[in-house]
Amino acid sequence: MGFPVVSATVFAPLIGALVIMCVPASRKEVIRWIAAVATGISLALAIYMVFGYDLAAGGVQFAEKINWLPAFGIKYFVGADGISVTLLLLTAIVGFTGVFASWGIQNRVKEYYITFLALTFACAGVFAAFDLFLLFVFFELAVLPKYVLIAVWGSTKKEYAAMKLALYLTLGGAITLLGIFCLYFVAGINTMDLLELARHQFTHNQQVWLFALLTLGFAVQVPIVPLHSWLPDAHTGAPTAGSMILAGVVMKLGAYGIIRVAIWLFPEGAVVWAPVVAILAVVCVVYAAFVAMGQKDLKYMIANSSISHMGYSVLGIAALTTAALAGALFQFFAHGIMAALNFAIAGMTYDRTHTRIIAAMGGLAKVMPVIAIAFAIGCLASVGLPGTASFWAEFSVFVGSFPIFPTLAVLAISGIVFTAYYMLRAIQRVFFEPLRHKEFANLPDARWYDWVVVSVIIFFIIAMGVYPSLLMDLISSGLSPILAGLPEPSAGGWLAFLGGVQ
Amino acid sequence: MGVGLLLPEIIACIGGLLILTERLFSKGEPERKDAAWFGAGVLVIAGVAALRLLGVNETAFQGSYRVDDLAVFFKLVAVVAGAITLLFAPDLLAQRRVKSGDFAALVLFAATGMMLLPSALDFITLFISLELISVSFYVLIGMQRGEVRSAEAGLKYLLLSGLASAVLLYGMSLIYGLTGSTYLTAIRQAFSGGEWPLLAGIGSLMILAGLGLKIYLVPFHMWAPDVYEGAPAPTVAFLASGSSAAALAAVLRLFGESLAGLNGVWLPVLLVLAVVTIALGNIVALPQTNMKRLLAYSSIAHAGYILLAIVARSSAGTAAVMYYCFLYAVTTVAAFGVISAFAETSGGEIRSFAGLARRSPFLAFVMLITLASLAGVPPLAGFMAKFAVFAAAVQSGYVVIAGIGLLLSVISIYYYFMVIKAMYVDEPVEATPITYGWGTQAALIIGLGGIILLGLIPWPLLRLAQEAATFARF
Amino acid sequence: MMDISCYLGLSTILFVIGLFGALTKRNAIVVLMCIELMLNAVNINLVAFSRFLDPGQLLGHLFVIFTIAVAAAEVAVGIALVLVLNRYRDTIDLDDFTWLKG
Amino acid sequence: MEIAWLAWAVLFLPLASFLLISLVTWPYRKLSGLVTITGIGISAILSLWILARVIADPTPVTSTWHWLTVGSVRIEFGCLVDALSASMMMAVCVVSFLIQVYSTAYMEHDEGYSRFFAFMALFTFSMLGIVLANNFLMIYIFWELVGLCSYLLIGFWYFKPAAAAAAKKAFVVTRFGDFGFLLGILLLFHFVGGFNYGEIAHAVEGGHIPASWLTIATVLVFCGAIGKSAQFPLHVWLPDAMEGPTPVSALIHAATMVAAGVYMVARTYDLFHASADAMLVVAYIGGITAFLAASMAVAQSRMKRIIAYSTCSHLAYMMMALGLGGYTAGVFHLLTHCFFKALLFLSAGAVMTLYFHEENIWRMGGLYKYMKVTAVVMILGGLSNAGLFPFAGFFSKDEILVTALHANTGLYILGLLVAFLTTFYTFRLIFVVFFGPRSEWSPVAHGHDHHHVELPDIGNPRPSQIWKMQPVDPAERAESDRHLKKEPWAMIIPLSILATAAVVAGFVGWPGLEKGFSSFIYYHGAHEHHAFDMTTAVASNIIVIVGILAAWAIYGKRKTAADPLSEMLGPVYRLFERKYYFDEIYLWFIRRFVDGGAAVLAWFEENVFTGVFANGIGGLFMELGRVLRLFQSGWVQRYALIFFLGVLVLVMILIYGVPGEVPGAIAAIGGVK
Amino acid sequence: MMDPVMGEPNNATVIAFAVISAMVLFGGLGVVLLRNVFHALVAMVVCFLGVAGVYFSLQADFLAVMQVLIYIGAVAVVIAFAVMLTRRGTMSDSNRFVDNSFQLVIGTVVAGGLGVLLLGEICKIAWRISADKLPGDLTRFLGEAMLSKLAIPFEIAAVLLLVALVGAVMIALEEVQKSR
Repeated sequence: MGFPVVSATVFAPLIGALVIMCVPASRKEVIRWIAAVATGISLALAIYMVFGYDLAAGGVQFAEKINWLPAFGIKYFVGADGISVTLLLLTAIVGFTGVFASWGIQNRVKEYYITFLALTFACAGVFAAFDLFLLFVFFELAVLPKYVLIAVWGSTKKEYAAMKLALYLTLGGAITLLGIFCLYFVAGINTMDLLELARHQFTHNQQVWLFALLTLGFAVQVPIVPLHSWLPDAHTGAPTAGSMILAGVVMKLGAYGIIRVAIWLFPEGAVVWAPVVAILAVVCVVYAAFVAMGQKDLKYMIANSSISHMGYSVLGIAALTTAALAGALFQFFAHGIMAALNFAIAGMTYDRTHTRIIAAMGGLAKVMPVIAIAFAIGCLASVGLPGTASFWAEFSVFVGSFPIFPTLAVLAISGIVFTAYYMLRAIQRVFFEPLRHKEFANLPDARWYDWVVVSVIIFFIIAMGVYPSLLMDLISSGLSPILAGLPEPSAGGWLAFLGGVQ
Repeated sequence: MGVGLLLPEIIACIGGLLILTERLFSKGEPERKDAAWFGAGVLVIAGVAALRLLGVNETAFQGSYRVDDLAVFFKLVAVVAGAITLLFAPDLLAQRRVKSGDFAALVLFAATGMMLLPSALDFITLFISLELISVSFYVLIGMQRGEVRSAEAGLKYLLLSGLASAVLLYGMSLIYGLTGSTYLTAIRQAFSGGEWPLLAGIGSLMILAGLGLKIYLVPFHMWAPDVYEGAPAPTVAFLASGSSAAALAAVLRLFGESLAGLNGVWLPVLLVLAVVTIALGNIVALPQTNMKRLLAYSSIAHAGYILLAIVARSSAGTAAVMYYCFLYAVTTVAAFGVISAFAETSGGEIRSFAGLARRSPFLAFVMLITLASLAGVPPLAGFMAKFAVFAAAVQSGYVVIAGIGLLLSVISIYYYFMVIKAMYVDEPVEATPITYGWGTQAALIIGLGGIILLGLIPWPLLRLAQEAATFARF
Repeated sequence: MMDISCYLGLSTILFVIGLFGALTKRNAIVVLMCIELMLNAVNINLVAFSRFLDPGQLLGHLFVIFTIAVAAAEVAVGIALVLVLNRYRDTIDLDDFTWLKG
Repeated sequence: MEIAWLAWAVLFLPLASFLLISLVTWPYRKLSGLVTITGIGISAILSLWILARVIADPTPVTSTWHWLTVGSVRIEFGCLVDALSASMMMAVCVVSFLIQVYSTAYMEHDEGYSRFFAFMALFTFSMLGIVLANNFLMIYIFWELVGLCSYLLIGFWYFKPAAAAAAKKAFVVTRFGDFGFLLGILLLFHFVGGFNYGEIAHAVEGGHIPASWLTIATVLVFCGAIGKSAQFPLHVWLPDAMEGPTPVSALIHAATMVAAGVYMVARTYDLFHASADAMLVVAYIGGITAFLAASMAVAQSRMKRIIAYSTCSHLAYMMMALGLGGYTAGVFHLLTHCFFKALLFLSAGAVMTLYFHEENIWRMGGLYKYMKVTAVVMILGGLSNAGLFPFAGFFSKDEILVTALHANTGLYILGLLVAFLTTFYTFRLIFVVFFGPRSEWSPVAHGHDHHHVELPDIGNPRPSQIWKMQPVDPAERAESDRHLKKEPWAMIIPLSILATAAVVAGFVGWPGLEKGFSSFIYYHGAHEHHAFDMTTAVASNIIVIVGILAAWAIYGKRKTAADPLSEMLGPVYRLFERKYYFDEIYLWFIRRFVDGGAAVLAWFEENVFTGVFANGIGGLFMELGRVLRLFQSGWVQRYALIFFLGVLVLVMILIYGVPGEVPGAIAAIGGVK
Repeated sequence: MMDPVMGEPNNATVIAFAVISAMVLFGGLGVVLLRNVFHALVAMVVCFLGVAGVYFSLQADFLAVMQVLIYIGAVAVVIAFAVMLTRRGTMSDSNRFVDNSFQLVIGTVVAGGLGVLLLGEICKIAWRISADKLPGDLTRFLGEAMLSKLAIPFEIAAVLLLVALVGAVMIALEEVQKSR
């Protein structure tokens, strides 16, 4: 085994955190640079994996296996297939830019970066894990740093928001854990290795119930609508980088779990439940879009729009076709960086104006043009404009899910209009129009670290918008084993009456 | 082997006697901490002796005493819990005008009881070991001079424990009357036919109630919050970790082994009570404002989790119980170590944890990890333990019960994280940095290391537990 | 020699009396006394069983010796605690000892 | 393949300009302008050359690159160069180039000079993308990008509330159409399995798409055109879009982008042609819009809005032509309209630049003597717009009318009516602006630097109202008039080139021409009536002349700056003036249902999901904890009581059993395995 | 009922049992019902004596002696000391029931209910009476058992008593010194 690339990618932030622990808290600049270097290494390695992954060979590459808890067949098994590579890249981008987005934090810098790096580490771990137990460990490991990040460095209702997040996510985790137990004992082959479990044939009944259990657990993390109440508060309450990673990466953990675990292991269950998931997805898209429209607080609006956008992913997941699933995964990436950008901008404006109420800002484009342009790009990406990564994501989802759930797909697509409506309204009210308050006239524009955040993310948004096949091929390669287990896609299921195209 | 089988207990007991003797001949200033550390050393030696008994598997004293890996494992729990407690205890006791020698001697005697109990194979040994633990704890709880809460807690524990002993004895007497023996193996045979009178069921329930007090089984748990609050933190540390572990060992022996034939009676009861225990512990912990009370309810909830593994009635379940006991002991002791280091002066109010991260980052970090472990954040020890327990329950088919348990455990996040919030978010009520002795520091480092390492490298201990669990019969 | 049931009945009634007292008497010392009554009741049980059912091994007899010792120990510590409480609180009524609650 | 490479070059040069400006030259104003002009200029030259090549050899040329494969979906980036796209490319490039040149003067003092040219370059790139696209997905992509540019350019003066609102409105309203467009594309993809025009045409021919679904898909695709070409009922954004700088209005909202809808219908004519119902929809939407827009133009007070409605009406004309089977007619009008409408806008822009940025025609009057060049080109443009022989507009409009005559008498009559209205409003504009007396409310330059002061909007003053307004002091006005400048060369040159085109471009469609326009661009599957119809030609010319006379009668001799028509038409005038209250109705709908729905759901979110679900359940547990806590009374005997109550209950359950199915239930829970 | 071992109970045994039972029960009731705690203490001693009688009647002489020695000689004396040390107010009302009538009622029900259920079940059992003989020298037998098979409990009991003694001193020494 050569250099453990995946482990290094995952653990670089953690090692950074450990190094920071040894630095005196007063050396703030040193701490920040350590964090930047740690996440930078992670990013570099992730990019290396994107190009180093052998598409022709496919499968899990860069794998590392060490026995961990043989009694349960638990291994430390990390590796990367196309999906993992993509999402590790996402995590690395958000982690790296998150460090710079937090550069301005002055309060308890040392603890802040330790927490942030720990969170990045946990998120990356989820995407790299190919052992179910390990995956769950990383999954749950992320909760505590999230809590601390929000509760200590957050704003508005931070303690409430942090607690709500912790409770909801733990609830999801508990359900997932139960599902993992059941699947482990039902399989009865004494392994948590996803590759081996995927080879095991579960009976139809088992698949149906285990899929339901696991997906329910993961659905809290996504979140899918009736279980989403934690998200707007958490995303709003979190500090800038916290919101970035929450919206950019954490939201993907649950949906990733659905694909990686629930669908891969229980394809028949997925088929049975697909209509339900699809309906919920569309509810997510439309409902959250309307709720976002009704928000007065910029971050609440972005948070709700995230739910709406993840609805597209979930719809793609429900459709279970190649294009739809690939679109869903591409949406992870696209929405991840785009939401990170939007939250970064919301944070930058908040840092300057000390308000997040949309109506209280206005005309800021004159004062901070760079931030305005970045926000515009973020919003337009969110609207799914071609040329941004989001377009390909949404388009693939639509193409893939339209034949399966025509009616639902139409409803979901209507979301692009609503999104445009509230996103552009936000730009208009925050950045356009005459400067509303005189005291905002002398606010500074983007500082150098803001430039880093904005330019790195925008680079990826546009690059993946123009050259999507770089990631799309990786995703497709990663999806092929998962799709192999799925039956031929067909319209309808038991909700065929909603369809009717064929 | 003969007396060699009793070596750990003898070492602990003699250590206690030595300390008492020394107390008699010295003026014994309260500041002296050497007695406690001597006690810790004695326990370490006892632990080594116990380790040497691994794999021995011998029955002695005409079938009333057995040393097998199961027993040794619980002996180790007692030793670890006692030793760590004795490391940090004197720092607090010195402030409280309690001679650390007195404390150490009693801890050693209690530890003796805890080491004997898992080996006890007849009612008499079992009962007397249990009472040794109880009586030691009456004193340990109530010995804090000038602190009326301590005495109140002691009296409450004594009265309830006494009543529980009476019920336990009554139940034992009924079983004895019905089987004609106090030996667990003989009782097992007597009930192996499957036919038994209702009175036997009543007897087993009374035994369950009597032992239920020690293992925080609802509704026999009522003493716990008051005692936790009133007793000195080191006492509670040892009580929460060692006493319940030993009692659980007794439960495993009694119900798993001798009353196995009566499982039609006690199994459903335990099943329901386990869920009730988890629910009540977690729910009542929510409105608590005192850290020690909160941990009491948390102990109750955790007892519920462990019971799930007991009702699993499998080798994996037994292993999970043992594993849980060990990890829970380490975690709890660390938690009370932190409380003992500074919060005891305020009676352990959560308020006093405000801003701890600024007053003492180390203490706050230990508490953070401890609480996270209790809350089941992977990959800390608490998570691994919970994982083993619920896995055992599911493996035995209790999917719904395990699911309810897991969902109820979500509630616990709230109160654990509230404390974390207090430590890391709230402004400190007083800004003075906290000082503590190196004993405390050592204890906390050991606890912290245990929580993290046993979580990251769970395999050796779990394997030990699994191998030991093969000695339990069902 | 009486029937064993008589002894068991006697013991049960004594147990119940003790339990009733423990639950309803105010005075801490009396409650301790009631617990002693309960332990005595158990002892009667044990001795009766031992005599009637197990005269060969007499495990019940042996058991009783230990319970008596335990009872004495408990009383000793209990009285000590009551005395301390009485000193601080000037009362030995159990319903006054409710500092610790919730 | 050479042509294909040239086409790619035409496409990417503007993009390169955009990137160059936005990444490098944005701090240097002049340089940025130069970059765009150079880039588009080269594109224009290349496009002319390509057109020449295509005229010589009209075989369609395609070139494709593989872009992306998702599952079974293969997405290509390809261009299709044939007569249609080559002509359109030429029009776009040339008009765009001229407008860039014009803009150097128009935007001279604007602080967003670099930004303007960057956006314009990006827009040209996007528009060319639509023109060159060889598949539906690509056209959709550029369609959206064009929408983006439109948004950016309408909102160019983002600090003006009206501009910011208009930009958003334009984007959202067109997005509404795009929603349908996307659905249509998806539907087609579902049946065809590809996005290429060729594949789709093939599938349509082969009858692989059920007829009803074909109609639905086609109408959905047409939705996109409705949005982008500002057709009824999504026409509401176009007049507001005039908040952008005038070159933008000229390029995007007159000459090119709004034409994209028409172009798209023409490009995918295979699809439309296969569905008679869809064609009918197109025709009627066109007819209705043509009339609505023309009638609204009659009663507008702002110069650019009048022209905007005119645009709307003309686009509708083209739609009607396409819907009635007049492929060549529609496309021909598209191209000629391109020139004369750009001309009209640019002249209007010139008037505004010179006239203190004033836009309301009732603040003007008699401007002919101050800006003769502008007036002349505008009149030429107006005549072309009205469709007087021999101006460009005449030829194309005539073809449309001929098509209508043969296809649908009702629409033919409507077409004639619209022709009248067109002439009327065009000359209303010209007479009010350039002739007659100066308005009492004309603006004056203020202060030393003659800066412009925002004047209140007076709308269309009613004759009865005029005394209520405060006229400007004539002396002050005279003083200020002395500062009126002349048109700069950067304006005159493009204007004259466009004027020339507006005058002569129609002759390529001269009916007698051997190899005229109709032999160059035509739809292979349709039989079109290209025969020249003398009656129609004469009738339309008479209508134009009548229209001019009517306008002269009403406005040419006016004494005051008030609209006499408002008294003649009464409430109808008001209906026109208020645009049939479309905005009000839509706004009411949005406020009521969209914003209202959002408010309701936000409330629901806060009170039900957060209030009841999250906090409620959490609070429930907390309260339960508080209640259960009461049992922990601190009284040890109560504890003992609970202890023994527990024992008693357990013993009783053991002896008497439990009611109902509890043991079974417990057993069941235990027995899931 | 015939007792296979000990033969028919005669009048003397019945009367003796009745007396013993009366001592036990009235003693017990006295502890609970008497209003003066000293009287209660005396009642307890009576009860303990009765229990000793029970042991005696069951031929457990050694236990009977131990009962008297430990319970009456030690426990009762310690309690008497405690009563004296804590005396205050009127002695005649020193042994009251709790005020809380809920506790009283439910306590009664619980205790009574448990007793009734236990009695009912005990009566249902046909106890298998062993025919074995008692060991000849009971005390010796017990002593030997203590030192062989029950050596561990025996040792533990010693430690336990030590703990209790030392513990009581630890807890109360100061108090005793102060009150002296």
